[in-house]
Amino acid sequence: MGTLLPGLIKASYFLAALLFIVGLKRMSSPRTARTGILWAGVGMLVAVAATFMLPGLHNRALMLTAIVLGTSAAWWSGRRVAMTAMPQMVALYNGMGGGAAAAIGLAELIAAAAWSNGHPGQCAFAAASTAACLAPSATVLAYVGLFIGAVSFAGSLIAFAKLQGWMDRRFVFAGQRALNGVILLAALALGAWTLATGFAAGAQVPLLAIVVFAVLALLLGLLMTLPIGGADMPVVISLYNAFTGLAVAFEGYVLQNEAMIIAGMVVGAAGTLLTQLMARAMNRSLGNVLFGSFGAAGGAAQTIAGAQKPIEAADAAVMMAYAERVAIVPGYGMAVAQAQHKVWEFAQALIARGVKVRFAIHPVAGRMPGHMNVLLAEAGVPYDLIADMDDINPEFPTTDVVLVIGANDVVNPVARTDPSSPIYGMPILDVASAKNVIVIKRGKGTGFAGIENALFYADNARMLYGDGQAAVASLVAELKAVDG
Amino acid sequence: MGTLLPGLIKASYFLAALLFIVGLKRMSSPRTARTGILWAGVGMLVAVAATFMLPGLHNRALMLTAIVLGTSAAWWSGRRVAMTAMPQMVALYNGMGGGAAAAIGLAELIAAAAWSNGHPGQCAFAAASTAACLAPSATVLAYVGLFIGAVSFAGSLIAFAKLQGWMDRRFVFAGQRALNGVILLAALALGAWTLATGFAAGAQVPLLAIVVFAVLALLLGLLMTLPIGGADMPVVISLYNAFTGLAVAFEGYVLQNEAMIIAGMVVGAAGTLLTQLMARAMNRSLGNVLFGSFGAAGGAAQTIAGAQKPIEAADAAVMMAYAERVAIVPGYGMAVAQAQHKVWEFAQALIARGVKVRFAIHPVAGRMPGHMNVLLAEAGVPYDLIADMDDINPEFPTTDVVLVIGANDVVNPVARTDPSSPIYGMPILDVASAKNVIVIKRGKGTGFAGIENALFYADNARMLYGDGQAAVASLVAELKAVDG
Amino acid sequence: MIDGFLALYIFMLAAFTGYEIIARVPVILHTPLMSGSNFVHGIVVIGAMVALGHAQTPLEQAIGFAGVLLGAGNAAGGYVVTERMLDMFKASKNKERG
Amino acid sequence: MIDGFLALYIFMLAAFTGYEIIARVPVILHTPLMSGSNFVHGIVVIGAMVALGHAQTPLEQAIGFAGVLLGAGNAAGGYVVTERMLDMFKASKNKERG
Ligand SMILES: NC(=O)c1ccc[n+]([C@@H]2O[C@H](COP(=O)([O-])OP(=O)(O)OC[C@H]3O[C@@H](n4cnc5c(N)ncnc54)[C@H](OP(=O)(O)O)[C@@H]3O)[C@@H](O)[C@H]2O)c1
Ligand SMILES: NC(=O)c1ccc[n+]([C@@H]2O[C@H](COP(=O)([O-])OP(=O)(O)OC[C@H]3O[C@@H](n4cnc5c(N)ncnc54)[C@H](OP(=O)(O)O)[C@@H]3O)[C@@H](O)[C@H]2O)c1
Repeated sequence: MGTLLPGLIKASYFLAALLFIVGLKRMSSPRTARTGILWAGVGMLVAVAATFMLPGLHNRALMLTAIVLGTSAAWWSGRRVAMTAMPQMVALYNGMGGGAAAAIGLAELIAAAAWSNGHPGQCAFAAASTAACLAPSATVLAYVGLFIGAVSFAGSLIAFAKLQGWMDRRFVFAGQRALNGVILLAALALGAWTLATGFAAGAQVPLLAIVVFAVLALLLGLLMTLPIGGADMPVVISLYNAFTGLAVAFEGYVLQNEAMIIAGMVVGAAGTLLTQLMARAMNRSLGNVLFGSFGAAGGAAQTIAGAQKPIEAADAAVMMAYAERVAIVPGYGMAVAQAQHKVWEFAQALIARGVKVRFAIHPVAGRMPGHMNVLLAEAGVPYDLIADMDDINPEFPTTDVVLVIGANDVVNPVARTDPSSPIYGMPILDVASAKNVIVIKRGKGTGFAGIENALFYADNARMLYGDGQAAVASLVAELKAVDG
Repeated sequence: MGTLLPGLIKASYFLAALLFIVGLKRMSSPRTARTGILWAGVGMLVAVAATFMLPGLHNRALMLTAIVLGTSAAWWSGRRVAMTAMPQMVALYNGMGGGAAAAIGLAELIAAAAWSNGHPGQCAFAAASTAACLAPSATVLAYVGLFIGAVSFAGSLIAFAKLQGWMDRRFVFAGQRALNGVILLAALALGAWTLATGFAAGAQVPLLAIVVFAVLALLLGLLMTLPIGGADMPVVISLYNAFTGLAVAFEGYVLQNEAMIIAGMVVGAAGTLLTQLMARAMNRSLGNVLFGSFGAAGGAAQTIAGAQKPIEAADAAVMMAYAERVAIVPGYGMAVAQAQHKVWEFAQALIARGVKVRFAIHPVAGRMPGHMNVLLAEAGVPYDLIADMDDINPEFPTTDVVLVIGANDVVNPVARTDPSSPIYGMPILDVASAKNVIVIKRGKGTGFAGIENALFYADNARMLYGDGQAAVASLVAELKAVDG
Repeated sequence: MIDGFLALYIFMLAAFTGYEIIARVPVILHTPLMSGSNFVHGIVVIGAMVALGHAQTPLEQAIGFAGVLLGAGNAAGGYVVTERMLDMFKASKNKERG
Repeated sequence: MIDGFLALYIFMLAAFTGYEIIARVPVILHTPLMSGSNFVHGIVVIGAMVALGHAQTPLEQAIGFAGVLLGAGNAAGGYVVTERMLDMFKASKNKERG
């Protein structure tokens, strides 16, 4: 039993790491995605159960309490939140993970420093668990993990608050970036100083220094995230997701726990790639998201010749009722209006009439990658009616009517024509090449990039003004009227 | 310097492993493939140089001699061999790798057993390098690696001989599989016995037993491969490639060398997948390739109503000269006839006349995956004129003429219609749906699967009999005549 | 003991694995996948359990407790949210079609 | 020392890495890639060098010598053949087109 239990625990951790990877792999295909999260979930249960079995742990009652509290609160909030609030929930849970990683780093460093202070000359830093000396690499990574985790914690909470609508403004003030730089440097200096002190034989490491280090990291996460606009948050959340992964991997190294190292590193790499993909799809650099003042430059007043030509719901409904092919392009406005159910109802009515309907999804429509897909899936749209940009762009010329619902930037031809535009170079859905375009939006509001859209002034475009949900509801009603 | 050198060597191995992975990754895209092999090559040089620096190695002169001899012989043969002989060269070099892995296992086990025999009661098996006891897991893996490596060595050499044409017949005799089973069991028993003896305190391991074990593995590799037909060899080579990878990984574990473990394992996994992909593309199971008697069952005489309708080269040339779209489907016969240069010459002549020409490649056309691509690339066909099966199948109905050159099974409609056919279920190039089909082959020979092809009797198909190269050459000549 | 170079190898291989897996994800799954990977780093909860299990002073206990609480929240919340999103990706077989 | 479980982790991660990399290879590159992975396991030559470097008896020396010879052949031959094949995949920019 003396060697069986540790072996079993190690095997459980191995199994957990394997299940995480297989689970993520399965999540990368729509057919297997649903079982992917199940597999990963089993891995998590196995790992937690194994950890309970670890010999020599104290405070098991506290542990159980914390797990029950944390799990039930998160489970409850995750169950009842609306589908559209998913981005901020991901931010919240991600922040919690970052906080947990930071807590591990803090606890280990404090315990290690306290032990070393009490046993001068023996160790620079000792691991709390074994009282064995921590390797220098482990000490450094404990600091790095604490720092990254704390930034991710504070930053994610701000992101949550912004997306939840608790914090509408961007907090920008002069010298903000300089202040961030100062905080970063101060944290680095403090960290280096405690490390040097720790490694100097016999010197005492003030525990307060470690706490201050953590506070500086929290402050940096806060200040870094405050000036970023709410619409940029998904990229930032994805970045913090990668941060948390790295922090977990580093603290896993400190604890010599391979499952944490592997899971954290896999997420760190995956999250970094996902962040890049998101930023690239929006045709921006990550630096621009974090430090840029987006919209300020692009907002320069452009005026477009011509006028927007309105259309009545009845006419629009007739046009689509007798079309052969209709493509529906949803955008952020559909999410705001929560119009996805109505849209699918309308599409089904068209399909019942024999119209070929497809949904055309731009990769960065909405405010998260795949935002539209999730909403349409929620409404019950089968995913084989949903076409990617690359698949559907060649089909627009043979499409009779394109119905644009609350999309703006992703169909803006300026991205192709005007090199001075902030979205220049972003690939767009080329709806203007269709025979007719009907655009549903509330008025003359601009989209995320804050620029005018030449499409709305095009000869073959008609505007159907109104809130997304109401407008589509009237289309449904008018379509019924067409039949009888 | 006492700790610097080992650190540098470890760092070099890390770098090598990294470069191998990055290199393989780059090889997975046509744009970066050529630099991929370069990166991997740099990794190899770094690793070899680092190993020379390893402290405490003897026989450095022998080492250098072996490297120079091995490298120059392989380099010379690899440089001068014809492009079409690539499959057997891969088999040969792969076999050498398997042999090297087996040699490591043999050397380590013999040295370890000799040491343990000389120091009774101290160790089951000791590592030759350090005289430290080998972990039981390492001893077992040394045996497994030796076994797999030897099978791969012997099997690959047979594959080489067969593809080289030195061994045309399939050697089949009654009780062959039973004999293989007996050899496998004998090897297992012998291995288990030496292990048990080694681990029994004080018992002596006869070195001869280890040698016999290796000989049994060689014998098995030989006998396993002899009955397999030459055309199945690519799948078998790919399998042995994966075997060698695994053997290298296991011997790497014995030597505690992470670069070998990682490179070997990466290749082991990659090779296994590649083997599966190949077997699946041919619509066969791996078991069927290794143990099946392919062709025997499928050869049942089928007769197809109707007659093959010949065509003259002149008529065929005119037909294509005035076509709008022509698709060229090469197969194994083009490789046999070495007709790829002529085919490209002909295609260029058509293109010069304004005909839209594309090459349609079936994944298992020829005798290796990508066989046709390599040949066409050799002839200088730009790879964007080359279309995959999935891309081009929908285009056949709008294609005026399909020119089939030495392809048979991959265009056989029987794969869709006759469930009793050995190729039933294999996806095919649907050339019959084109307006006209011209087939170049020498006569009524069947293809790899040995079955009749209904396409050749179809109403819109015409046969241009003759050796592939000669037939295309006459097409080129007739095309010139068309112009005047 | 995971020494320096072994850790580097594991870091590197895990990073490649994560990168390669995500590189093949279709856009349609980006949001659930961000959430799924968010769940996976919920494994941090086991580290927090170890930290709490070794905590001696009240300060260390408080930090450890907070760590487990947050880590459990990460894991549980990440799971629920991901599962809910993925549940919506139904195949279209049992739906009427155009 | 790479102990049992650490080795398992490395085996597993390396296997995933290899699998995922190949899963994305287009058919057009299958043959060169088979050859390229054949080259990569030519790293066996360094193991053979170690084995030869520790060989004591003539038998061990002979086996080690054969191992290095074969391993070097694997590496050098695999490189040349792969490079020759890949050299043929020229982009079509500088070619005349239809
Ligand atoms: N997906 C991502 O990952 C992501 C992340 C961050 C940023 N972004 C950026 O977000 C933008 C997405 O483009 P998009 O075309 O989807 O959206 P958009 O450009 O933001 O445009 C949304 C449009 O919807 C209209 N709208 C708002 N509420 C509405 C309602 N209740 N009913 C009807 N219409 C309503 C607005 O016009 P009115 O005010 O006139 O109604 C607005 O023009 C891109 O610039 C992208 O780069 C994307
Ligand atoms: N690619 C791979 O990875 C792989 C590996 C192993 C097996 N296979 C199998 O190989 C087959 C490949 O199909 P395939 O259509 O490429 O070839 P195939 O079915 O083997 O047919 C080749 C045809 O070429 C003709 N031919 C032979 N020499 C010729 C010459 N000098 N000039 C003109 N024609 C000549 C033959 O007919 P005549 O004798 O009448 O001329 C024969 O019908 C599939 O069954 C596949 O499963 C593929």
